[in-house]
Amino acid sequence: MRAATAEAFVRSPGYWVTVLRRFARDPVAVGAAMVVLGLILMAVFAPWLAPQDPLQGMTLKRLRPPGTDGHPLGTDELGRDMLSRLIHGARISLFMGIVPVFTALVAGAAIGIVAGYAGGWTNTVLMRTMDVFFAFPSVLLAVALAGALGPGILNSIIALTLVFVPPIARVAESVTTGVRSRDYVEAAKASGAGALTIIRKHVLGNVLGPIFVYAMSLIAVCMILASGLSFLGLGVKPPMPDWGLMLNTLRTAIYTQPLLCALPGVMIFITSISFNIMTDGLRSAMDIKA
Amino acid sequence: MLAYAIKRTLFTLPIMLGVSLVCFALVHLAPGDPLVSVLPPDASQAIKEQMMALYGFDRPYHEQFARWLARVAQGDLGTSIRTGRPVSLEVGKAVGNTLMIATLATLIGFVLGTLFGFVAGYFRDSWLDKAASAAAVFGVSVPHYWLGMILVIIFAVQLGWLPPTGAGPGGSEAWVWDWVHVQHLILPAVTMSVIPMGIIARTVRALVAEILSQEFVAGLRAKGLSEFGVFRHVVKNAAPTALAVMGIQLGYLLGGSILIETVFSWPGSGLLLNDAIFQRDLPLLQGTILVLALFFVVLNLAVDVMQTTLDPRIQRA
Amino acid sequence: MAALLEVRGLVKNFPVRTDLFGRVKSFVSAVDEVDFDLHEGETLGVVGESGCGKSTTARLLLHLIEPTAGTIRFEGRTVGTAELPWKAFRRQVQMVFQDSYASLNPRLTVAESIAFGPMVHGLSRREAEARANALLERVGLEPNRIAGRFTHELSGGQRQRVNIARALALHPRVLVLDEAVSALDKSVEAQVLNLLLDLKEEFRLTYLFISHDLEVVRFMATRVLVMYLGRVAELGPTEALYTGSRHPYTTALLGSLLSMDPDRRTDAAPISGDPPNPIDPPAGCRFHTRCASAEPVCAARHPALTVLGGGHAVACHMSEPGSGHSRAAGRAA
Amino acid sequence: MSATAEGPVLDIRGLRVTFTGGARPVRAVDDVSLAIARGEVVALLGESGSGKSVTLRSVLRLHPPRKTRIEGTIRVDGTDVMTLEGAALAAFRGKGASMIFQEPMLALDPVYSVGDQIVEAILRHERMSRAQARQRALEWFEHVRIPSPERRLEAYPHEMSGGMRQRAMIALALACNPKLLLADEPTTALDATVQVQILLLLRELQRELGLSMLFVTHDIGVAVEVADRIAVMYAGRIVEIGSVRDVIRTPRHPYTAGLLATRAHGGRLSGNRLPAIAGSPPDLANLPPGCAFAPRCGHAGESCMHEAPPVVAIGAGHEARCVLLKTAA
Repeated sequence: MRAATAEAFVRSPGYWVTVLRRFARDPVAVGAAMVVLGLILMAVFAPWLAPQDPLQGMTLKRLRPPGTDGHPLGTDELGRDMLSRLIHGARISLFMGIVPVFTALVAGAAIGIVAGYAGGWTNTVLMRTMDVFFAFPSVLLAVALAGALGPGILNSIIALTLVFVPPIARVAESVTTGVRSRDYVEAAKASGAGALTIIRKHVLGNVLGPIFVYAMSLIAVCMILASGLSFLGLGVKPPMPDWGLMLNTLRTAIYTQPLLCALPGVMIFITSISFNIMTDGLRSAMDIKA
Repeated sequence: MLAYAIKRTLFTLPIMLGVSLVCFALVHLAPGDPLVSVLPPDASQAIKEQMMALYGFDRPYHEQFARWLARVAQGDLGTSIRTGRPVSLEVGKAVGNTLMIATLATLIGFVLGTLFGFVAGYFRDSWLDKAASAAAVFGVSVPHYWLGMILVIIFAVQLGWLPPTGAGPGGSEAWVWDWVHVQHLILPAVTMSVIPMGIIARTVRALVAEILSQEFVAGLRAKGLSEFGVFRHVVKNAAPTALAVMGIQLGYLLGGSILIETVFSWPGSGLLLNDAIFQRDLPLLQGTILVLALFFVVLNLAVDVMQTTLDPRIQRA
Repeated sequence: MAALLEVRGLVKNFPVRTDLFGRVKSFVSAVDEVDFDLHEGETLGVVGESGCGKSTTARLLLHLIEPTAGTIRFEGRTVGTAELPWKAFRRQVQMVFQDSYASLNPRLTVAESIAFGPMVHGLSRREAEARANALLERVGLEPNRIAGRFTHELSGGQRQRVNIARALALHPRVLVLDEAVSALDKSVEAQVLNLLLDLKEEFRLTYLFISHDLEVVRFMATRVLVMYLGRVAELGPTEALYTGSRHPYTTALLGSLLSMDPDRRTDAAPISGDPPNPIDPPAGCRFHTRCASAEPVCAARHPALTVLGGGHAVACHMSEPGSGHSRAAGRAA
Repeated sequence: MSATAEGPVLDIRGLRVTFTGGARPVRAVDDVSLAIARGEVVALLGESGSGKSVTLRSVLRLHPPRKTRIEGTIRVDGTDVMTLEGAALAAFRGKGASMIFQEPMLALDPVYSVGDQIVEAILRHERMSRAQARQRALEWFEHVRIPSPERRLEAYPHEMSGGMRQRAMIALALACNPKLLLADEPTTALDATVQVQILLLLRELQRELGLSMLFVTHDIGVAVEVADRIAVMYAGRIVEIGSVRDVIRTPRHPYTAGLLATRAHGGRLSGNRLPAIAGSPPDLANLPPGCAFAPRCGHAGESCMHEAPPVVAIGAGHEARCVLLKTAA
């Protein structure tokens, strides 16, 4: 007879539960994550949050300073309400910061993992192709592609995606190469498993985390780049409310309303620094030493 | 060592070829007629075809590429459609101007970045680390074109200490190293320096922390070195990587100067690129991008060879 | 007696330097012309110092790395051909690695790690997990307390037990143990060695036991293979080899064993220097640079493995009749 | 204040080391007292986590001060190491006592040549020119029998073989004529044929120079080769100490006896099993209240679980920490 006192089955918390618990103990990172969440909520509920129509201008009330009656953050060069435009701007600016990175994450991770696991010629061909795009400084590549394709949201997204595929692929390749030579992958091979099974069961679980965190760290860069493109007139086209574009159009007012023209930049800065701090927190939470 | 440098250089050639291909393809990526900006809208078909033949746009792509590559190899980047001057001339002058602010910015960024990085790495988890790390996060997070505007508002508009834009009296043609001109360098260079500052600080912090966790540091203490003596070893261990990051950052700044130069109207390669894009001057666009990208490739090569020379751990195979 | 596993002419060269055109300029000769048999039910110990190629041999055996040359036959069938594909072979031969931590996937629970192999070979999840639990119990771990845990929560000894259970999950006939107890503390090592002996009897296993520890090998092995710089130096039944070694390297290795007796401390090192770099190894007998009995013939050509009788064989010119070494017998019989 | 010539070179009393960096404080060393006479070699024997290396590193105060609490006294040739700070501590390290490490590859700076690292140590402690220091480094290289010493001085650590690196490490440690040498598993990472060479070299140098030596190892065979006395550690405490002969031939603590019995030694008939110690070493952050070895001990009684065992003197200089010996005495 089996001992009746057999202890209950113990199941340890999984990796990501542990990571989240560790992340939750870092107040700065949690604060940054709250800001990011707030910005996302602001973007989602912009039409309900914004006091006024972001596209409707009043020619008589142009370039009013913050604190003006009815316009707590003033009005822009066409007399549109700044607060409403900044709230609505979160939509397109966050979209432009996140979408290219995620598209690039899918493509780059696939390329990198295949190259890293396959090794040999597959690796050489894929990674040397990536190296060609790596040979361009990111801003130059984005500007060149956007410049060639012409302004517009879609073109910017294409350009930015192409900018971020090579770095993500390179990181994916290097972590996959590292995991591939681990003993547990060897052991899986020794048990007769095929490449796809090993990738699914042993490789992905160990490489997706680091690749994902790396991609997260690119969101801030992508935000700044996307806004930069709009700032140059290569991204979002007027009259769409985008923080980078607003920075561009308000530049003419730099002598008359300096505070006003600094506002969109403040939003970009807050967003990118929050993403960066959040990612740093996540990275150190994932750095679990046994 | 020399063998390694040669081998490394040879490995770079295919990359350079790829870069040239991308630059070439950019022109053909552009929608519309490449001559639309120079020809009057009512130009006759005959003139159009004549111009197409003049620029070689009527030939098949691979032939165009081969001819273009052959010319580029001889230093001929074509003629600017807008100014009619050789692209190489325009680019050369502009890159020189960008090099001035980019080098200055890299130096500022390197000095501050290594300082912050060492302080943060040495005093891990102390308030000094937190302050230095905060400065680094600021550097990598701030939209630098916006920071440029803020600095202009403060130092040019409000305080009136420094000029807001341009390269001084007479533009870049009349550049001399006197205060009247040099003061125009300050704001763009300082603005530009926050990015390398942030990146170098983060790299050095991680590097120093990693070095300090190694056993040989205990070995150095065990033989009686003072903390300063240990510090010298840490510096020598960190130097190859830190210098390499600095070199790469210079390349990024050169290639990414367009935003800063637009804010400050600095007559460098970025401003040239901006003009080329908006005036659809495709040969100029192509040439500028090619020169900047090739410069970056060569810089990477130089950094790699330098790192191998400095670091005895790397096998010089 | 027919061998269960026959290894013939196994060679592995790792390229270390290539020239401008990608041609190999120099390589590590990790394993060179290694032949041996593994008999059903025995424990073949493989000993040698770092760089001698013992771990590479293990990995070649399981085809974890591609051999430069050589064949492996299992029960007379050539492995890796239509006679016996790798996947079928791997059901029969499993491996336990030295680093118990690195050889378990940190993202999988203990039960998932053990159940992985059986599921690859067609068992359902439920069946595989039942087998995992049974094996955990068999290697001395309580399934309820261990099965749902992750590797970093276990001690080194527990992890190595899990690795053994994982290797047994396919019901293999041969277990390759690559320094499987080397990273463990002595008190835990003894437990694991006892466990391995029990399992061998219970499951009628055959072991290839690789270790740098001569005492442990003497305890575990029925026959011993001594390797030096990628080559077989000597092969023989354990006690014959430990008490009557014929290769000067084996003698030196045994002479390096510490006495454990305060009144009989070692007073002279049997050989001087370090093992040479396996990149561009010495020509001829690879041991001649450190051998006190080396003569010109030793540098000129490498000695053949000479059978001495009683299953004892040695690759040394001194034991090879007619080799030209002054201590060898004059003429081949 | 002055050190008498007869006093011990190393005198550790009541050493207690607690690491406070983690979630819970970890007591790595608990109430360790140990004295080493001039010219004597003591081996500190134990498994991983027993506190042997922590004890050794405490002598040079190498633990990060912000994350470590050290109590007790350590005297080296009369100098109270615990009171040394800053420049005085640095002057003591490498001169009063010096250390050799388990992995010379990791313990030497990878970007300096080995010669430069030795010269640096000499110049740190001796008033001499660079050329003189280099000459002395060369002499030490010859002394530890490194072939073609001039060329090897220029080598970087990764360019040397394991045995050569450990010889260079020994030359570095002895270059300033310390009175006490601390050896932290110096042969563990080496191959068997090389281990013997290094052990013989250390023994020879120790005799020739009249060095006192604290030698940490997990290998009883190594301890027997080099030591005059052996101190066995378990879970941060010395559980048995005595002359090599006493400890090896008449071990009194159940742990020492178990460790000796468990060694696979000599030919055994197949089918035999090793007399293993059950269980695994305890978690230092969560030690049982009584004897730390009690959960694994075949002789443990009720009192072992609750009371810390006393130190019992068995013979001349032979002591063990076990309740069983008390009742027997």
